[in-house]
Amino acid sequence: MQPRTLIRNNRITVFLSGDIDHHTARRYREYTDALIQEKKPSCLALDFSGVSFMDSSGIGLIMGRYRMMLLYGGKVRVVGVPAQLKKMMELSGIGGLDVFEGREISNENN
Amino acid sequence: MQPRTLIRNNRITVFLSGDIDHHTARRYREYTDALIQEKKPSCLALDFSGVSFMDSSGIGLIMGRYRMMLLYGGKVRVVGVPAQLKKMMELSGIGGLDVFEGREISNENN
Amino acid sequence: MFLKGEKFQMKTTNEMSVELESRSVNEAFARTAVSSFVSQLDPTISELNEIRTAVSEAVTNCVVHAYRDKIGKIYINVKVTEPDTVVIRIRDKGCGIENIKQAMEPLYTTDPNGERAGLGFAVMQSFCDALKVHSSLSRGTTITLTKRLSPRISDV
Amino acid sequence: MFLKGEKFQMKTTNEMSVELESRSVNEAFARTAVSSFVSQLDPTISELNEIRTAVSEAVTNCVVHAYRDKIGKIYINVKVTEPDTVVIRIRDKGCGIENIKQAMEPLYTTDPNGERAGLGFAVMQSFCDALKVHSSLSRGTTITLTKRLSPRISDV
Ligand SMILES: Nc1ncnc2c1ncn2[C@@H]1O[C@H](COP(=O)(O)OP(=O)(O)O)[C@@H](O)[C@H]1O
Ligand SMILES: Nc1ncnc2c1ncn2[C@@H]1O[C@H](COP(=O)(O)OP(=O)(O)O)[C@@H](O)[C@H]1O
Repeated sequence: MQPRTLIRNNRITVFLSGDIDHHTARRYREYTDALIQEKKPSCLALDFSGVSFMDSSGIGLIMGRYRMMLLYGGKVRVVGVPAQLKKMMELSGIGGLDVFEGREISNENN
Repeated sequence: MQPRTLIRNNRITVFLSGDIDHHTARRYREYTDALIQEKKPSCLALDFSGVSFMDSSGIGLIMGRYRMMLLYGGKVRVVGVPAQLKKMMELSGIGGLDVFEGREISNENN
Repeated sequence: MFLKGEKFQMKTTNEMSVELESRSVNEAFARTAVSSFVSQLDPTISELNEIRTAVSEAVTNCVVHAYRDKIGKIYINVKVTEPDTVVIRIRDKGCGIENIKQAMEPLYTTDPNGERAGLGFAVMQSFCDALKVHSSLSRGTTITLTKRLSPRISDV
Repeated sequence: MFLKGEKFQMKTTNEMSVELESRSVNEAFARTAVSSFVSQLDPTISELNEIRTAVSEAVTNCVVHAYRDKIGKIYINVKVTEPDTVVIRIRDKGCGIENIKQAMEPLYTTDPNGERAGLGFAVMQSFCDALKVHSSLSRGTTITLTKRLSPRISDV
């Protein structure tokens, strides 16, 4: 079973779901990297709206794709972050990579 | 927190919910027995529609209340049995006590 | 999920053990722990419910019968083997069972309060494919439950 | 739930231990087992999520770092004390950590594939009230996480 994926123009959106940990991240990584290599999109969007749990492996997943997309001259977008993942996203400092679209991670609940 | 309870004429309905095991059955038993002793109803209905899990402690709960209601000249009714509890109810043989109202336990899915 | 080659890699036996105290609050924990571990074999909801129920019976027997009003240890071991085998061992160091044959008869119970239905063994037997009972007086009891899961449509 | 006197009876420490293999499929099992056991203290959803996350980090470290590509045993012990204290110990017999201070620095990782974020310890620290790391080279590592739950409105 492959994760739901949306390919539009030069943007690929991969919808993550369930628990993201070291075990499940590997599958997303392999799937996403094959897709990047094949399609060479200018933007890879990772949609976290279906994610119920995530540990720092999810951050590693984002950072790894970020580095890979840099190689191809593209960028990464992190969208649909659910409330329960905000603490993890903030702690990680990946906001500094400018991967959040619009007000994905606001400081409202700090 | 007390279980939802409906008292109408001579019939008391206690709504069980969540998991029924040896640990939680004790609380239902003590609550129900106090109620029987206070109200002396002619019928005690146990509604299982909110029960997600039940082991044989649930059967013990029914049989214990059955014996107690016999003492008071009343009867016990078991209602709202969810699909996942049917196997347990059938295996127990409590159908022989005539506690099921109408077609609560049918043989459809045997 | 969506990785080729994964199936081969998974064809191993995975094993875990839990040690818990014979408190009634732990009955729910025991069945959750076992069913969470078994989930990796992708059982159906009703298979998982049967496993949960059988475990609940065996663990409750340790709480109610083996240790009665004392707190003792309950040892659970679960082995899952791809694609479909689950073996669960539940062990106590309690009073033991004098007459196993009699104990296994449906409706037989030594509970003096009339709150046990005497159906624990009957449920384990009917919800699993095999049930083994090993017991020695004042040394303890070991229950071994074996459950074979039905073939599932794999989505790789 | 709805029983008076229950609170007093529950004011004890309850304890459990799990032993599992360092397979990545067990990471989910480990956090479910711990969070299911901790549930008896009636934590909030977000407290439970924090505990689950910290456990996931510590267990993943055993899988990824302590045993690398070998399968070893991971030992988890959880103690809950009414009304609000959770102590979780996660132990491996793997390679050990050479420089604990450095290992605990955010973003520091020895992972050669660049897939680890180097945030495991940072997460454990920020999601728990106390973190203790004990390690000796080629003998193993023990992580102790302590979490105090916020006072809840009891409904008795
Ligand atoms: N682990 C155990 N240790 C000691 N005695 C046990 C154990 N399990 C079962 N028994 C004995 O076997 C009897 C039948 O068990 P079971 O069929 O589970 O019914 P129940 O638990 O309702 O009594 C019990 O009443 C008890 O005397
Ligand atoms: N249980 C362990 N056994 C051996 N080394 C460990 C263990 N846990 C952590 N480490 C070391 O500490 C480093 C930092 O750990 P951590 O903060 O969790 O980040 P990450 O897991 O992303 O590398 C790891 O890269 C590893 O070198």
